[in-house]
Amino acid sequence: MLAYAFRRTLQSFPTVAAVALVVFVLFSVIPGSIATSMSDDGRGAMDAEVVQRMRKELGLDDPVYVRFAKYVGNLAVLDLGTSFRSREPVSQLLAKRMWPTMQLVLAAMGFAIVIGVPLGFVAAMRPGGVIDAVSMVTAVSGLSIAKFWFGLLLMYLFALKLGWFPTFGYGGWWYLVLPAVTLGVSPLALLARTTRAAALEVTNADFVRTARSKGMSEARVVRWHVVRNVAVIVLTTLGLQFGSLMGQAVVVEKLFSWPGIGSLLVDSVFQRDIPAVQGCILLIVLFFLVVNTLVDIACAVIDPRIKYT
Amino acid sequence: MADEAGQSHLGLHLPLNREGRIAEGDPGRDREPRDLTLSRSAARTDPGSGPGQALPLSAGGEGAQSSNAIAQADEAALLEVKDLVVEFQIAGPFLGIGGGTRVLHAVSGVDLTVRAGECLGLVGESGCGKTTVALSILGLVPATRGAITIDGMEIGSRGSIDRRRLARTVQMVFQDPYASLNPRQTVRRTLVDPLRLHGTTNAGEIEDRMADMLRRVGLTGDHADRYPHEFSGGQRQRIGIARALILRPKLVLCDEPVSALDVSIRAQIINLLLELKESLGLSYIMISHDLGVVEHMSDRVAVMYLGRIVETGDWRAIFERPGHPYTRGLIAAIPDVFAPAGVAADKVRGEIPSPFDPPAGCAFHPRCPIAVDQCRAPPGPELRRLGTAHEVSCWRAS
Amino acid sequence: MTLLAVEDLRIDLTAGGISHAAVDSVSFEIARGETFGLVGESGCGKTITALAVMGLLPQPLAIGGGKVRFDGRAIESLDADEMRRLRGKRLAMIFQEPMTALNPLLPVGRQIAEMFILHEGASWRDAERRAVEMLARVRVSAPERRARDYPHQLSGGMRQRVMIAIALACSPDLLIADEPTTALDVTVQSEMVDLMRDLCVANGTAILMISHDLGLVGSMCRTVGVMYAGRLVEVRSSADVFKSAAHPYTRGLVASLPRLGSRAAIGQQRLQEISGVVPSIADFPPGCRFHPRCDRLTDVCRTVAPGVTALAGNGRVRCHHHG
Amino acid sequence: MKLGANILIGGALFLVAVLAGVFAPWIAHTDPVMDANLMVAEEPPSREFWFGTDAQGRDIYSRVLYGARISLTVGIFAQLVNTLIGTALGLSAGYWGGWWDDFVTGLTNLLLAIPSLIFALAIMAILGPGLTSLLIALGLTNWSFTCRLARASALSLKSQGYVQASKVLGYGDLRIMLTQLLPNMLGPLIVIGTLGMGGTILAEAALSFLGLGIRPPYPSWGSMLSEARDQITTAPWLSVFPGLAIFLTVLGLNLLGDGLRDILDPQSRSRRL
Repeated sequence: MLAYAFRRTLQSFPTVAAVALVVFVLFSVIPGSIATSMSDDGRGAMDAEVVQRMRKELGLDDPVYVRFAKYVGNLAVLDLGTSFRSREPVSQLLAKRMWPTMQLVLAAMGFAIVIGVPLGFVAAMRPGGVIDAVSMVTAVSGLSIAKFWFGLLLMYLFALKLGWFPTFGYGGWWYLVLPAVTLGVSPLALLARTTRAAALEVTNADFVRTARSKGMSEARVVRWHVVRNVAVIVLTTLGLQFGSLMGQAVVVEKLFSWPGIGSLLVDSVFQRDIPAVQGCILLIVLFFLVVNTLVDIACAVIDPRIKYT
Repeated sequence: MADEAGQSHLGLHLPLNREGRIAEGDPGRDREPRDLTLSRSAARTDPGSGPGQALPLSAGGEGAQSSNAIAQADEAALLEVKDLVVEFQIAGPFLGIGGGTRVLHAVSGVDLTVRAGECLGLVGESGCGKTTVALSILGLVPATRGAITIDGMEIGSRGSIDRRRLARTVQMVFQDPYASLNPRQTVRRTLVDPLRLHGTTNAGEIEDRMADMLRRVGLTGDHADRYPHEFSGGQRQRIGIARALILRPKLVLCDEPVSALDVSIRAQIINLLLELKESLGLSYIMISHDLGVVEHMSDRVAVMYLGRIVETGDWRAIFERPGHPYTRGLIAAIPDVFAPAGVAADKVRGEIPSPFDPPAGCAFHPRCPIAVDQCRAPPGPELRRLGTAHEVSCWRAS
Repeated sequence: MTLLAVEDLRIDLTAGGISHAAVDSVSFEIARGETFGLVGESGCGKTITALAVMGLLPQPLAIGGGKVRFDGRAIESLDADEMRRLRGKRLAMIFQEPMTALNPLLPVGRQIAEMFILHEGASWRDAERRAVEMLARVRVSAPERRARDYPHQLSGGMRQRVMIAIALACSPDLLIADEPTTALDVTVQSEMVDLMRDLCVANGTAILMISHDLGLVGSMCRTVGVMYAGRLVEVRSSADVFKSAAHPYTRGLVASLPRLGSRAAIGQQRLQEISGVVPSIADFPPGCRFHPRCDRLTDVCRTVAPGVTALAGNGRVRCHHHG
Repeated sequence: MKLGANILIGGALFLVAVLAGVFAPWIAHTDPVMDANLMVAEEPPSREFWFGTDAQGRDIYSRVLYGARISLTVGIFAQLVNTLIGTALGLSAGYWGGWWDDFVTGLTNLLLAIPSLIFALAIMAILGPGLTSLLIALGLTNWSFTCRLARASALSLKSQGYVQASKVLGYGDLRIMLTQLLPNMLGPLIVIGTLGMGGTILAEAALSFLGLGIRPPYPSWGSMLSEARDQITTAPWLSVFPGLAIFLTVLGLNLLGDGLRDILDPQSRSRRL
């Protein structure tokens, strides 16, 4: 098992390197990107002197390979450069904001799993029943709703009107409720649909028919044979869903002014704070890859076939 | 999710099952229990009693048939396969990082010849390489070593293949009628496109050749504008045969052409194939795991085991005086209501070894009822003469 | 002392409001320890007849009439729990696809051990031990190691042995085998057939063998029932089926296929064909369902479904012009 | 072909959105950008202003109609680009295999590693706001699912008899891909394309909400919601209608996608995507 875990982790390193390269190309190599976005971004052109200082500081005038070498060198020692706006090292900036984002994402995912998976499973046990119809309608609606609009409605109803939760800000668990529910609604919908489809497929599989022919009660058939197989199928799609979750987190954090990496990313983009933007993207991707690797390893624990292929 | 097990890195995706064995023509893997194989019965012991009296096929009866095949022996063979070796490098998991690359020995040194107007039966179980040999002849699978010449054209491991000329020389009929026709194409397009591709432009001629071919396979003109889902399994197989013959090839490879069909219509396709062989002067390689079908259709037979030919010869020699223990095992394995006691001794035991590491010496020794030490030690036996037009690769064959 | 009596069984397939008789007035009996074969092409209803006996008919199918008596008790009247207790203990089944018939996430030993826990209340440890014994009885080499293997690590033949071990774990009275060897190679198939027969004879277990291979069923079973389009058209001893088949369909099947040795005897004769196509359930023809393809067709065949006529050697046939 | 409820409802919703977008100039009451009349700012929905007015006194109803134009243009064209790229890469990778398959698979995994909204956000940051940069950002970052589906289909189809037969008949690779493989994988591709379109519309709304997509004063549902957020206490109705428009359009597309799946590609595993 360990060998597989080690190999799987090893395998995600090239992806990290590739992402770092893409980020470097996006923000430092494309000549136009920095200069143009700085000078004529419609918020009042910056005067030439400030542009010149930034170019100097960014070392835009050095040849590409020099800048890339410096970039990689810094990355190796986790030095993500200094933020234009706050003059702080980016890595420090990120460290402060990492935990709130992790809290939000994990809470949202927890909420989605705790409600979505059982909902999908029960719906599959009685296909065509009331629960099946209701859960599938809520699922497709959950997929179709714009997160920030849903958040806005929740904020209006539960915060402004009922006052149960704060409209925004960061503090105890009650601050976390609305943002987590907002972020969790689409993974919940996806999980419910995935679980339902997986459960339907497994209950019609040949080995479940064999289990029944052994004289097992339906409940035991489900417990001993169906649940684990459904878990494997759901788990494999869980990894991917974390990706879209990270993307949505940016919007939800901005809506609830949640002091996480997402809102930092958006603010940095507006302030043309390139090192901070690069740092945020790299961290988000790293977080996603770590989670994905853990999910794959969890899959390998449950499903013996993965270790052997 | 991990990469597909045994996914080979070559142009063609070979359906490998978990153990890396090529699930080619594997008797039942993709075949629903739709057919009723009658593999062997009373005739073996008391010949004349079969209830139905079949009509004589060729006027000359059995004798004449095989003699003219031998008379053409001196002509250059239509197909010549010399020491064909096909091996696949199967990358380990994670694109070879961490996992070792394993070598799959699909075909390990096969020699074959097919003369004009002859039907060569290729018999063997899953993993023996019979479909890989066929695919190599069609140029769909690159040969690792060895030479294949068809009608003077070289398709060895080197050099590019003149696809167009090859298409006019050798064609193939596939096993599963439900996967051998493009569901989105009418019968007309399936037959007409190849003609246009190969230069027939005159619309009248195209229409005539299509109608003629449909008639030959027992269908009519008004089937032309229908889609595959409107046909039964047997009819689809007929369309597959029509497509294989539309370019007037000399050699047709039939990969288990009847094993996926309902039994009661199997005889229709067997008779059709034999009639077309006569009327169009075709040569066949008939690949099957069903000895009854192979005996009925073949002039010569080659028995394959784990990538090698273990016995080859005239059909009468193979089925009446089988030399190799594996051939005897295949014959003994056919369930028979009146199985004579003697046959039980020939039964073959154990599992088919994996083609990733074939056993040393004679590859059959782990399952052979008469294996001795000599059989276990490399090198394995070579094909040697056992009688007129009868060769066997076994130290102990008599 | 018949173990299983199927009397005039009808199984309906209801699709889109209309229901068709996928299986119609099928009757046969299996005595204790007897081997009975059910042969037929795709869609003839042999598999769903077996599933009806096991009480495992999947949705659109349901028993529409007739009786299935196992050891004297009509199973349709049993409630789910009583039926469930029969399955695995008194009545076992093997399926065709060894690749998918086992749970991919559990070791095979565990899947055999389940039987002892379910039916004999054994402890896990005891059950695992007996599972290894069962593996040895189905002639699996190195049973201790194999018991810990997962299904994807075993070959098709090996997996079918595990299925046999599961089915015979609690030595049931009747083993139903639905195309058990179709997905296997010829040599592996013959070994599997011998294994099944030896174990069942040792336990006195009766076998209901279902297959499309007339030769296989003929060699393994004493009596053979031939089904066509949902009806049992002929029941004979296996020798009689080949020697003197009475029904045109059976006769056609026996004659239409090239049999080993026939070419030496009668030359490369043109095989006798059965014309037409196997009908699907929706369009079973009226009267005798084989009439569109029969060479002895008369008017009565088109309208009147033939009754059962007794034959010598307690055979039976459904045909107006049999013999 | 019995059309399921999904297709009917979904199709109807999507059709309404399309019609609203196409006929916006004729059925809108005012010009969405110019007619700002501070006198009637922040009016609740009334007979005159069906959806009420915003802080600058612009008619929300007209802006929602014009907003449909932008969202659908982005949704349809960006998804078209996604589908084309994904199909081309996936089909060729699945068919040819070898180093090209490894390269495309690597590229897809790389793209999946970067959440698409973040990648789009980064591109928008560089290209600056506007419709064309939106099309580029959302058109180039969402093709990985289509690519994986096309590759999987190509892999499974190419071992089918009719594909091998066309090789043996001398067909060229390109002709085989276009006439034998593509027609037989259209079903699942249309399904994933329809579902993807809903996702792209949501992404555009999100980017515009963040101020990186369509910038005010141009009416995009996302940017309208962004403005509505500031007046949530004083004029809550501002956020209801644009949000509802997004919801109903995307719901329509998702229902349409599910319905098409049941007809075009019933037993597919992509059901779980």
